Amino acid sequence: MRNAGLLVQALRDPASLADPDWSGLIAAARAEQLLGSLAVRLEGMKLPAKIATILEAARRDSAHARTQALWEAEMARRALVPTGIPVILLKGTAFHAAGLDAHQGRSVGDLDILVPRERIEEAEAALIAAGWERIKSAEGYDDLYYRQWMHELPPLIHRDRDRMIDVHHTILPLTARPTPDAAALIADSVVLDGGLRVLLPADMIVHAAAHLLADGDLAGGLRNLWDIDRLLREFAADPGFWPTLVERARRHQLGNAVGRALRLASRLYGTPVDHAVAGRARWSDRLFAARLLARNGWGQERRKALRFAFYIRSHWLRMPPLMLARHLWTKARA
Amino acid sequence: MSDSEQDETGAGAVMPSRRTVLVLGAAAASTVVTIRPALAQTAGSVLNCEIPVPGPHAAGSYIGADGTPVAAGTPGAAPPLARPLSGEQARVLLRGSTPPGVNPQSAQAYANYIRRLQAGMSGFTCYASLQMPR
Amino acid sequence: MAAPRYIADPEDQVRIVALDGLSVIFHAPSGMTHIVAPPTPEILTALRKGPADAAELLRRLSAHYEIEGDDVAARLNELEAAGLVRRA
Amino acid sequence: MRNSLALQIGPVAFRVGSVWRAPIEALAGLYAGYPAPEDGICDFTVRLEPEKPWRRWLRPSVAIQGDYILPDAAPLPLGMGLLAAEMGMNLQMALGQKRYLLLHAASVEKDGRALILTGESGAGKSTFAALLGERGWRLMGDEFALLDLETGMLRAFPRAVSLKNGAIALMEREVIPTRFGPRLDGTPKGSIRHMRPDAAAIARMGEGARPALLLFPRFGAAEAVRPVGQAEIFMRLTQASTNYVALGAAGFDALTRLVSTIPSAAVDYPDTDTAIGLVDELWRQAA
Repeated sequence: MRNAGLLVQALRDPASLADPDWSGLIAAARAEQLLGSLAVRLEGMKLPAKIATILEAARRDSAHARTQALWEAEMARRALVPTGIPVILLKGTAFHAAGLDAHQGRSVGDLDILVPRERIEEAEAALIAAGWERIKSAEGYDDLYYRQWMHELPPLIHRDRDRMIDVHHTILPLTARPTPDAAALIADSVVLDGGLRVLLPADMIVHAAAHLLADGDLAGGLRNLWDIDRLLREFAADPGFWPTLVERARRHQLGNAVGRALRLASRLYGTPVDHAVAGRARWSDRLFAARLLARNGWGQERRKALRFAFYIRSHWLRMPPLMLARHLWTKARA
Repeated sequence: MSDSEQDETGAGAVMPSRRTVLVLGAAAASTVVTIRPALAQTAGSVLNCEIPVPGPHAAGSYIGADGTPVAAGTPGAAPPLARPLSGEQARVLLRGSTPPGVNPQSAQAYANYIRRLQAGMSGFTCYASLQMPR
Repeated sequence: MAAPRYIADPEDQVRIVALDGLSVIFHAPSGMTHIVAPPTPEILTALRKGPADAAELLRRLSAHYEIEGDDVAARLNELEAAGLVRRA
Repeated sequence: MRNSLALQIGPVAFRVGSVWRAPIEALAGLYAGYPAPEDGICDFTVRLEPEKPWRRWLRPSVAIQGDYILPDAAPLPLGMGLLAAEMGMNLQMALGQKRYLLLHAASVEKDGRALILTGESGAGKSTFAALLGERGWRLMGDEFALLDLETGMLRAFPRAVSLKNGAIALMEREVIPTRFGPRLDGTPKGSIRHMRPDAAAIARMGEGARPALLLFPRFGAAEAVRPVGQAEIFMRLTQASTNYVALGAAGFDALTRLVSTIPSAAVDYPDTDTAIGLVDELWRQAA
């Protein structure tokens, strides 16, 4: 297994697997944090006994991840909802809390929430009163950097539960060139039972595309793209979805990222997409796809030069060149 | 096994017996211990770990007596260690002794630094592996 | 300011097994296990009858037990931090 | 990867890959006679890779990689590649095992019933289990005990025994030389020598056993046997398990069932002969 193509095939079309390199498939799925999703996709199929037991254990693990994610959201709700601050769940926790198809088998690391920028300090204080603590030292470059340039607070960690929370006030760093309309993200969010909120479906896609393509080096991107596939398949049932997506992508200045994400989802996972929204294929799509697939059957990352190019790109996207130089200089001296 | 069955041997069974003394206790006396995920003893057999003091999140900082990173050069604070502590060195520090290669006057600060490590910080998994239930 | 009122999760969300004098609790909503001493199981049971503040809880417990000490607020804070009770 | 070996150990199959040949050769020698995984499918992958690209040739140093990794793990010199492979397999179990409740404990079997030995590292349970394995018991494992969540049975996981320091000479007197791996001096844990369990332990690795007695041995103190409360046992076993919390309700049910039914004791022993006498006595009482 020279790249993650087999993993993508297994997710896209499980019935097409014919005596694959199972050990390689499992290792690649673990490395891409997609074993839980694979277990969901292969459920009920006739499988070698060993694979069935590995996937059953993965489903148990997913159930635990879901419990933990929902519990962290609930504890944040107990801490924040009394303040009246609107609290919007992001990423994996939002999929779980809203019961979207994308939650199935989805692992969740930190709890990510979005709050209005003018109330972020208030939210931080309420979380600290409820047992979360600052993880990085409150002085020093990192903290200053976060507060000045990032779209989130320095992460907080809960002193008893050892789980992290990232409190965002928008979905991209302030230094990035697109400027999403954070006020619109919050104003049009959807309230769940209990008072927590999630983004509008179209905004969820915009955020997932921004996270995949405008804010990182695409490491672990197959999982993020799988989120997009699952979300699109579910949301597209609403006839008003595609026009809303176009409008929201434009409003958040992320039309390019959304178009690219749709083309990549369609290319790798066969996601049905509106081609008018996705736009015409570009030659560079192939590079993005190759980057996403740069993982072999031993779970190792391949294509070092390509990965490095995307790493440079991620910094370039985030920061103007002078600032990038200053950032790297400060990091190097530390 | 059903939950109702379990409850008969649990709290439910305690309820009706009047005149049982129930001590509500003082503020300081904790009555709840939560099981935390343990790398515990297991990790000892799993890894050969090290703890940078301080970790990259506070690179260059000195370590105050209470274990928190403070500005470089703070009087009375311990300088950063040039090499990460081995698991064995950390274990000795946590016992209150000074391992070879560590300035005895700084040992307490380093020990407190290790105790304050939390999940997600460099060295935490190593620290967790040194924890033993008493 | 009115005293805060607390509620506990329903019985089917909380498994309790007694182990010589102490109890171990599996709390399904959090997936967490707690080892607890009296009066914790008794408080959880009493709170299942409906929301109560500290004074009301003390009344409910007194109906069944001889009470020693009075720091029921400290116990409630502890249980709230562990997620076993929440404000109503 | 260029060099690799797949191993079946009890219910778990591992695949170890390495950029160097030596660690795989050492591993194959130590695990001679172990079966290959059924269908060739492995639960876990371990990779032995250079810490930095040039460390493949220049003062080679082995980083332990694989499905699950610990960010703080320090690399080992290539001469300790066998130890790195062993640690890598332990790490996969500690972080990745979600099918059985994993207890950091040694276990041995007689008449279909299992004796579980747990306690702090350095308490001597590994050596003690290895010794029992040469005295009429079947060694089920010296490091991890796997409790089946559904049946409550203990599964065998007979890895090579990791003997440390003084225990090496002790077992060298008991066991034929061909069952030992190379002696590794100057490891982070002192001297280490791995020992293959006897042929019966390997041949019967698929057989489970009913947990029958739980002991907390402590080497070096005057002979004593003390009762241990159930709540304390529960607490200690959760701390001796890396996956208890992750298993959720299934872990809780399995562990409370074990703790409330199994006889147990803490056992202090000044020497191994005393220990074997104590175990025989307690085992008779538990029967």
